[in-house]
Amino acid sequence: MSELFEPKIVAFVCTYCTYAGADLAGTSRLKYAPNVRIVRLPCTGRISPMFILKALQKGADGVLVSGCHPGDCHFTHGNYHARRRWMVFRALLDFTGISPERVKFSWISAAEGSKFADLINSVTEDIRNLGPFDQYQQLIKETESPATL
Amino acid sequence: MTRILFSDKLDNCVAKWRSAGLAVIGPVQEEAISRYAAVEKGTDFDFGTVLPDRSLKELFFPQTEPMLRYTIKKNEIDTADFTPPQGKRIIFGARACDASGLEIDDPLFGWDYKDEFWFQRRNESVIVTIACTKADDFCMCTSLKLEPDSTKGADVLLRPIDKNKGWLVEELTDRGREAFALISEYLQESSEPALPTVVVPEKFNLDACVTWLKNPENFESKFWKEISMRCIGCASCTYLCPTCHCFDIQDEGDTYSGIRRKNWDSCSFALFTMHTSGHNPRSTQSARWRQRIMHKFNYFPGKFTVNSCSGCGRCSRQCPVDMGITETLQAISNL
Amino acid sequence: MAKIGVFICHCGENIAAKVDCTKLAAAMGEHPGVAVSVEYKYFCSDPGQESVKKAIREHNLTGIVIAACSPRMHEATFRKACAEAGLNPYLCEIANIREQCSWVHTDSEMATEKAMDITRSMVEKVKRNNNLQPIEVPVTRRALVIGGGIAGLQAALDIANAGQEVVLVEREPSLGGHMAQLSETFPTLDCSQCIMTPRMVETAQHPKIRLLTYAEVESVDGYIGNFKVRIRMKSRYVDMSRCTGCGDCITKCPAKKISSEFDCGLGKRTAIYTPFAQSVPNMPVIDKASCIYFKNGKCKMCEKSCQLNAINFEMQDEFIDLEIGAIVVATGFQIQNTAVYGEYGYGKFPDVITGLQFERLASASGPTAGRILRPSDGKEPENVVFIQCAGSRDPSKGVRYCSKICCMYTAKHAMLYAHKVHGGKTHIFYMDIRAAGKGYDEFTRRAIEEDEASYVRGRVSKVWQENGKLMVRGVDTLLGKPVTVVADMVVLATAMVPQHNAKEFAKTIGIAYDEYGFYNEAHLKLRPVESSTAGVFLAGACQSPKDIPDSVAQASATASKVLALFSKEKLEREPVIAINNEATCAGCWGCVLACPYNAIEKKDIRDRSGRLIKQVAYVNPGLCQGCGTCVSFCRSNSLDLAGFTEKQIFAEVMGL
Amino acid sequence: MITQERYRTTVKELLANGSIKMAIGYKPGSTPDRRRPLFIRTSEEAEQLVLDSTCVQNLSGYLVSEGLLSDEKRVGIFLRPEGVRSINILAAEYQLNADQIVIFGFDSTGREVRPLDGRSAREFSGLLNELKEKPLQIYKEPLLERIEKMNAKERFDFWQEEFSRCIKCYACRQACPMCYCRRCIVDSNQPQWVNTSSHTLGNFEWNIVRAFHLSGRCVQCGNCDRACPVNIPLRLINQRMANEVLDGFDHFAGLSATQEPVLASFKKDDTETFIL
Repeated sequence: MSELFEPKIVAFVCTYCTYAGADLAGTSRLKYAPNVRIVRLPCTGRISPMFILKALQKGADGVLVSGCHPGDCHFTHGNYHARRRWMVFRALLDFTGISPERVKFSWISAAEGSKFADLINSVTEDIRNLGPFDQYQQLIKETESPATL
Repeated sequence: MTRILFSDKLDNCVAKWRSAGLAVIGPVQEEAISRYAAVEKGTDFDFGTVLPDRSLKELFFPQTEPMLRYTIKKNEIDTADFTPPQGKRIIFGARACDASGLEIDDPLFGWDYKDEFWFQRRNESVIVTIACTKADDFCMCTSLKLEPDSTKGADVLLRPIDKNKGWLVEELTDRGREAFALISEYLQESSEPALPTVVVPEKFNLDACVTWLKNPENFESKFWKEISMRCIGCASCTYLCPTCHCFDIQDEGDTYSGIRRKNWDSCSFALFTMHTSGHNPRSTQSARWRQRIMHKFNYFPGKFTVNSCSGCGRCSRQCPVDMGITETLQAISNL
Repeated sequence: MAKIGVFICHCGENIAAKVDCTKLAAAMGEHPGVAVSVEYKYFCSDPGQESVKKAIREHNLTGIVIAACSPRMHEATFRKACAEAGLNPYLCEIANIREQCSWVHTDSEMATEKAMDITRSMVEKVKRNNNLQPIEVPVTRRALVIGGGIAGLQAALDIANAGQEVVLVEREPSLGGHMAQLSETFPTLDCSQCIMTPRMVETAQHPKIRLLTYAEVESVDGYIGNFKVRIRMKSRYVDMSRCTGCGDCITKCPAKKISSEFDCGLGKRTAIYTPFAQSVPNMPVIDKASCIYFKNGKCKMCEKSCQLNAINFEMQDEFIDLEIGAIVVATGFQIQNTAVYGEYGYGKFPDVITGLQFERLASASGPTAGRILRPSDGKEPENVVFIQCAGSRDPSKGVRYCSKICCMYTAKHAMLYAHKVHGGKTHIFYMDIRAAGKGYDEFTRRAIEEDEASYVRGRVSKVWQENGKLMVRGVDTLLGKPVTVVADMVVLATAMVPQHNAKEFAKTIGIAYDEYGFYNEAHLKLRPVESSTAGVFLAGACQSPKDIPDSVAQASATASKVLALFSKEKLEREPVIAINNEATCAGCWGCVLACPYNAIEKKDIRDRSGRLIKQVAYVNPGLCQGCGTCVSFCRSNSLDLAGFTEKQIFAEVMGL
Repeated sequence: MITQERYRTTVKELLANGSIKMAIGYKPGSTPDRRRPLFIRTSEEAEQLVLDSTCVQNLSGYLVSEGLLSDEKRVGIFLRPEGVRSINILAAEYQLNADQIVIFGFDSTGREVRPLDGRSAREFSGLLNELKEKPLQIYKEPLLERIEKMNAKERFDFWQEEFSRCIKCYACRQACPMCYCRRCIVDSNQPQWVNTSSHTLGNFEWNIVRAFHLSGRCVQCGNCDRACPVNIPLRLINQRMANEVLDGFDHFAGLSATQEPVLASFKKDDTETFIL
């Protein structure tokens, strides 16, 4: 029997909504999968596409990006800007073969502790089903091998 | 009487070399570009192109090469060297300009610090060149005092015979003889004549150019600005050049472990000479283009007594704005 | 060379029970750049903090990571400890291994592994932290109070009485809010208007208060201490500088049959009107939708009757721009739409009314001059049934929460009715009687014992009409059987809900709200009157259902917060702001567009002779709020965000 | 030929009367099928001007080379419609003042070259609006359709193969009129967001970042694609992103000099079906 694949997932979240939602999940003692590592940022507007690429380079099998619901941004419209960027970046990743299934976006408010827990579980499960991001990890491995020929 | 290698025997030769432990490399036409790449059988070769798009240099000096792996530990830094790939190989069907390029760069890679990555590969490679029977508008080896059948940098020179039937074999070095001894059973004595090598017209007067370049007065000539006005500052000329050899050393990885790499770099880039202070001694594209020409035809020969150009013409052939060494040296010749 | 201290907190058993802290401390101790890595039961305790400070001094630490609870809990605590130990407070990072690790995972091994990643990543980040200094911003000492109900009035008066300027904005033509509609108030049964109207007048006459009625907040920009607020002055069609409030126009207005909002539809008003007799300011407005002139182009009776030429049909909405330092939101509530309870027959049977309508009936200034009369026939009802929780605590149809005030006002209604209609009978259907509050339980006991209110514990399933009577079918759960009560009038204790536009308004001001639209406090227990946005405070029922004493108390609390803010000339702010690398900036101004705060300006770069070389972006540190939207826009990577720099985040990701 | 001659005369006139200090056009290249950029400052230089269907390079990038426009004198330039769009973007991003640019517009169908009406970018707005409505030719490219039909793995394999050839010569960047940054993000090494090494991973990162930075800004002039010495079909990525912003935000890059950059602006009702 093969061992259950434990995907590595990196989440970039804003501190005002999703990070607070994650805290709420904690204070509510909800249980969820331990596969996600959170990077806290002031706002989704701060989340640059470069972060996602670097998470992949660090071997992530999936990436989650999350912030305040539209209209709820602490900085009034950081999340609106983020939303556009994500849409474009997501299409770009899709076009270059990085499946949108691996890079997920969500809105989670400070009040949605249970949504956070559920989302982490479902994202973990989804990425687990997709399996390791072998194609990308192969590229990473190549950088460590000497030049051929 | 010379010996001939018939094309229909090429497959056997490749098999023979491979079974003797030699990797076989040759000009290959891929979907998008032509280049020197590994071949497994005779039909993998493509001898039809004037010159592969990418030069032979990259087989000795790849665009990126890991040198050492480092891990920063609590109290020390662990390092592990990468060794250059071991294993003999035969490069079959190189062009004379590409082979010359290797020999031009040998002194550079060995004059103070011996670049083991370069020389390991050099020592393990047998270079078999094929004399050119055709050329295009960009070929200019003759202007560099080389010929389409130059033997510089080659271990064996092949001269094509008619109707792509095969090649006359001229073994030039022991290394070449050794490699061809392996396939001697496939060589035939023959008196068939070689096809004439292509006549590549001389495009500029190299000596006149060098004289002009060596004149310090011309360093600040407004010629440089005029000739390079349309240069966009990319590195396609330098990266495709069989002799350009500049590299940068980069540490790449996460914050406490990674790999130190040797990467191609180019004097065309503004950042090439940018100081930390923000000052750039070569602040304009014309200064950078001048550097490239000066380096190839003034500074490099000043140190190594050979021009850093073998006349392949790739710089002009691939330039997005139709510049190149030819145009510049022609213009200097006409000054 | 970095010398990082890693302090791993057990949080009693909260962390240590799941995360192997010893293993974590040992692993971090081996990490490059870590000078000291220790564990302790409670680092937030005094001895815990002391040990951190001692370690900072002894090891000459260049940064610390506290692996403990969420930074939202104790970041400030440990930053302070750093400062006390002589380390810049911004060289402290928190690794959240409690809320986001030990509390949420079951597998100890995986939790420990995750805690290691989290902590290591923070170590890598903190190595790249910079010394930061708090930013000082000036404070405009002028408060904006939004809402002229009791909460808004209290806040405005408290602030003004302390000598600070206040702008009070009320969207209705008069101050007063819901409290002005009430008859008597529990638990003292003193007349609502008797205590309310003097406050209204005091507010209007206060030299420090600028009163803007019939006005709405159009937009709010800026940030704590420096808000820029635009107010829309809705056109009254009455020139307030001329009007004396004589009321001639009201008398002459031929459109007299308009349902009065103030009287909850039980009374009528004219098209030019003041909401009620004691309105402040006592100046009418023209209700454009009902005005005959506006509808037909003919009439102008009011204009003709006005001897002061105060009527102006050409009047347009005007805008006032204000500079404001702090905002008190006191926008109140509304009652739930009773249509959701079709089975209670509200709207179908005229004698089924809401509690607020009952208030108007009971009010001496109301449409019946204080007599309890049935809307249908004007007769005194002999039997009145009160239905509590008509909407509240009802997840299926109404709202899940308790509206808090209904138990008390229903008891009050029963008492008022008993006092006004001798021999009248009252039945009150209830789920629980919630009477926590000073004098509250005594009050309900009085209703039961002295005024013979008959409490029936159970819910009402249906109200119907039979022979001119209202039949109320419910269940008496204490007896365990259904009951039917014959009534002349039914009063619904409808739920208190947020104003219909509460959510949109929250977006206008930039504050957070809950699923219903009540405004979120920054911390339910510790910061109950602050909104999630610095400088915006919450008073009254806009935050959650409240009675008058609570609203007033909260309003005074907001006043003290505002006054504390105004006690300083300058405000210290987190130095999390964007900075631009002028050498690499390409001047594309995408950041200028992306910035939500207009904090990015164009700056000329000139050479020594004064010749303009280029223009680059300049981030105004006073305006920048540190969201970082510009940073991730910047293609040339010229902009960066202090506290969350590109280097820090890169290291953080690479440390994972 | 007629177009070429007419423009030659116009350029000479404008140079002579001082309306422009320079015109950027084309002249014969090193082989008969090649054209190279020409900088016309004198009547003699104008004689070298060639205008035919092989004049394909978008020359607008030269306008932002350091110092050219700083004296506020006007410069003429030969542009196809895509080139006019790049002028608009450069103006919208404050890299140049559109009023300083005198446009010699042209377009070609087959071997025929025809002039376009208008001298300033503003005057081309009708034409550009028409272009927005017309389905883009390049969209019909079979390769793009093929890629769109692939699954994620196949697409990754496809691009991995393409990007593995990249040598990081940055010809794509240097050839692009939109890549005017003084320091490109790849050249920023604190931190090094993009691996500068030209292993496939680094190449992947570079090409993704490049395409992202051009999203909503690329006018499909094809400069990058033609410049690439290893023939990576860069146009396809840019085209895909152009379609994305057109479909998603009704944004057609370079429609006017006052157009807001698509990624520095937003609408509250932007689609978000992909957000969980």
